[in-house]
Amino acid sequence: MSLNKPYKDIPGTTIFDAEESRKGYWLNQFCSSLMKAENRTRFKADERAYLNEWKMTEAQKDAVISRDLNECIRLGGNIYFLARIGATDGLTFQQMAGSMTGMSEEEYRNMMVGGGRSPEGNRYLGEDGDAQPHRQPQGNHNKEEA
Amino acid sequence: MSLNKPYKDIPGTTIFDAEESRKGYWLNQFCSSLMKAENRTRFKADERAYLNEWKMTEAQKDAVISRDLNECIRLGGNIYFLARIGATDGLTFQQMAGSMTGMSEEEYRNMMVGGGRSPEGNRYLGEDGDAQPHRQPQGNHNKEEA
Amino acid sequence: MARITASVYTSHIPAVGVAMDLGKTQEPYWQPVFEGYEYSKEWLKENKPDVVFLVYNDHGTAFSLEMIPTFALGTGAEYPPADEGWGPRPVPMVHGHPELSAHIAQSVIQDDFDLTLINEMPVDHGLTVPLSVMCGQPEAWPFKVIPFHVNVVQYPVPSGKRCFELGQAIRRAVESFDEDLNVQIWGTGGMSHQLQGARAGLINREWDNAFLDRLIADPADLSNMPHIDYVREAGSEGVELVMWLIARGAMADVNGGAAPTVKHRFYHVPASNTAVGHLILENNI
Amino acid sequence: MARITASVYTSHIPAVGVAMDLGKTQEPYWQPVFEGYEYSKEWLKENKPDVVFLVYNDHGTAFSLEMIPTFALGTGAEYPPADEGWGPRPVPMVHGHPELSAHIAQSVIQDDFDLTLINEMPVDHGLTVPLSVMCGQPEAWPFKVIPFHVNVVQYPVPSGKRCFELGQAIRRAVESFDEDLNVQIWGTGGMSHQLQGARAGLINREWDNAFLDRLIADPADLSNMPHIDYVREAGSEGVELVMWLIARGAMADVNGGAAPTVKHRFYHVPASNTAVGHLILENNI
Ligand SMILES: [Fe+3]
Ligand SMILES: [Fe+3]
Repeated sequence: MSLNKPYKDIPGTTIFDAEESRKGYWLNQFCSSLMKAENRTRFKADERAYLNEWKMTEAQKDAVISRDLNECIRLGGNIYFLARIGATDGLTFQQMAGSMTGMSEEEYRNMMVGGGRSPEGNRYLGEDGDAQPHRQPQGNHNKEEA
Repeated sequence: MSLNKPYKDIPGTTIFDAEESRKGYWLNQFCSSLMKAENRTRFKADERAYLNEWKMTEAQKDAVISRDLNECIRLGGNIYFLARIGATDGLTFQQMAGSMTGMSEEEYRNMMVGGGRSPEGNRYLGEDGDAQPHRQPQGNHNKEEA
Repeated sequence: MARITASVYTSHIPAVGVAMDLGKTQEPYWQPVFEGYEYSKEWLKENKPDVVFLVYNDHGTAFSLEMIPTFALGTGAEYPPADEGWGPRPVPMVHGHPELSAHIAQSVIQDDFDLTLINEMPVDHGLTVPLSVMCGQPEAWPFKVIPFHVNVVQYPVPSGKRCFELGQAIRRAVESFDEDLNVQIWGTGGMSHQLQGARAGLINREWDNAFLDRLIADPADLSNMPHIDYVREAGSEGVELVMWLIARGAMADVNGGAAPTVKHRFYHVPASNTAVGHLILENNI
Repeated sequence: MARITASVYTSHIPAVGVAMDLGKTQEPYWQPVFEGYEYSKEWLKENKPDVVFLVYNDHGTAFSLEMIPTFALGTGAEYPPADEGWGPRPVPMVHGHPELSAHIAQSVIQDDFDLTLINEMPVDHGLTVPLSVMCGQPEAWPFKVIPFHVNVVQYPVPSGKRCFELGQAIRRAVESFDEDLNVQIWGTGGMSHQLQGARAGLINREWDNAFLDRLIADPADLSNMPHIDYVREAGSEGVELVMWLIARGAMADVNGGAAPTVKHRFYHVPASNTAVGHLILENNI
């Protein structure tokens, strides 16, 4: 395809376009099914069995089970659909978003209270902001563990 | 509403616009349900009972039961949806269309084989073509019965 | 690079599909209808496309009144034949071209057409009858199909001009797709017919033929015709003909290229309630 | 004659709805957020509309990937609050205005916007949170609501310019409706936020405030900003702000009338992941 995709040069950001959508179709459709209470119950009772009802790749199923939202996005997931998994787990949007940054819940919350992540250095890949690949994973939380 | 509706002056013709669509919403939704074989079976088993499951007016239900497609259209039905009733009865589109003209099946078929209904006199209300209100019902079939 | 090589125009009368499905094509009533497509079937074999962009209208089948899209582009991998009330037609599964669809969506939406994208839907006679008359009864359709639905059921329907401009945007989209693909665009529906009320059965042979003349020679002018003229002259369901303007808008001459060659032209009355019209235009590159 | 008397702009952050539903509005974290809407609630009581045309985006709730409309106009009589995975919000049923909706559909489609019409759908936080922050917690919403959904989930999303022109078409449509109605148009979503990936939590206070300045003073110029600028500067979900241009395009000054009065302006960081922005503009007739 020769159409312009000017959005590939932003760090830590995936634009959900038709290509991603094709890749993630069944992953996102599975997520949508969790808007029904009875499906949430069935999913929680046996995650793997419920996932096997969907035409998802094994990698997508594994990413869901390990709640690795970054990996889910790499595999075509869109955050609005993926949020249904978090909702099923009783998480807030802030907890979900934070989980993708490597920060602890408290670190992320404090960053937001402090005015949020700065755009400085985070506009283009190759700058030196805190969302750039060479500065991942973020957070003391992770560093302590590592 | 002050929007232009230039299509009110054509004889024997109802344009299915948003106003008609609102009026006929549940009638047409009922018709759509007949695209499922199990619903066709249930409808045929007890028409009135099946119709009572829908938020239709009594006049709409009566028009369906008497297979009066002109009346169905007056009550907001659209021919593409209404065709599901004919399909359920095993009728062709030609039989359904013919049933709205007052002609017998054979009369209507012969008219089509002869080149169809002429537009002459049938473009504007008030002309003298065969589709004008003062020439209804059409067909010897009906005249004999009358 | 993908190229639009030709456009095909044809009525999509359900009874024509039924006649094929029931093996009635040689009956005296039907024989003259199918004779009109003999050339077309040969032509299509010799000019086999990789993909057909098939413009049609769903007849309240995939789309009920719950949700009425003006323009809907199929972006899915496959589309099953619909059960329109008589059971599904015995025709093959329709296979899409998701990559080209996604590319067209990207391009056409950025050109300010407010498409609805559809990943899953059944396809009704509006799409399958054109395939049948052009391909006969193969085990599998010999090319990929991108379904493109236009609302002509609930008014207001898109104007002829909007359709013609959309065709131009589709051409730009197809021709910016990297892969080498032979793409045809088909416009379906029409010609004159009315399925409702006391005026049912209306046929306007003269108007239909003038429409074909103008579609060939001056589609830009034709695209200015208001809906009310279609309805008054060609019957309430004759308005389906606006869809032919989408296919015509995608031809090279509209964008400054050479005029297309008329490979085939056919007109017959009646098939069931309807006048059958059919045209094949080839781009000259 | 119906008139658009004012436009309201506000973020539609789900956590704000949750804070109200759980009675947490006086907690230190939330108090400054809700303080910003105190004036607005009073203003709305004194300037009660008959109908709010509410521009928002569904977040994969009513519309899954099966079918993705670019612009979808609610033409139904009522819309229940959606279950987004936590159970439905405890807020009243939303009642529509089918007659005005049908009129707007007729007019706007004839103006070449390719709407999808929706008769039945649940409405998610994108629509209900703005109602909550502006109306509090009434037994029933004090006016009719026409939901208007814009696709900002799957790219390509409609351009700022397309949105701005759509607002102008909506204004023409509303003002040609015979009944005497006080109509407000609300644009929702934004301001800067990113919910995904390593860049989650991005906030751009300077850019947001420049956006508010330009939206007030020169929306035509603002409407030329490409999506990539929204994403780069205001986060991947900041692109929701294109919806504010629809509301702004419907104001009188865009069509040669007097400039609106800024009745209220509010900005606060953070609410959950997001910068809260809010504006009330009143038409001067
Ligand atoms: Fe048709
Ligand atoms: Fe949102």
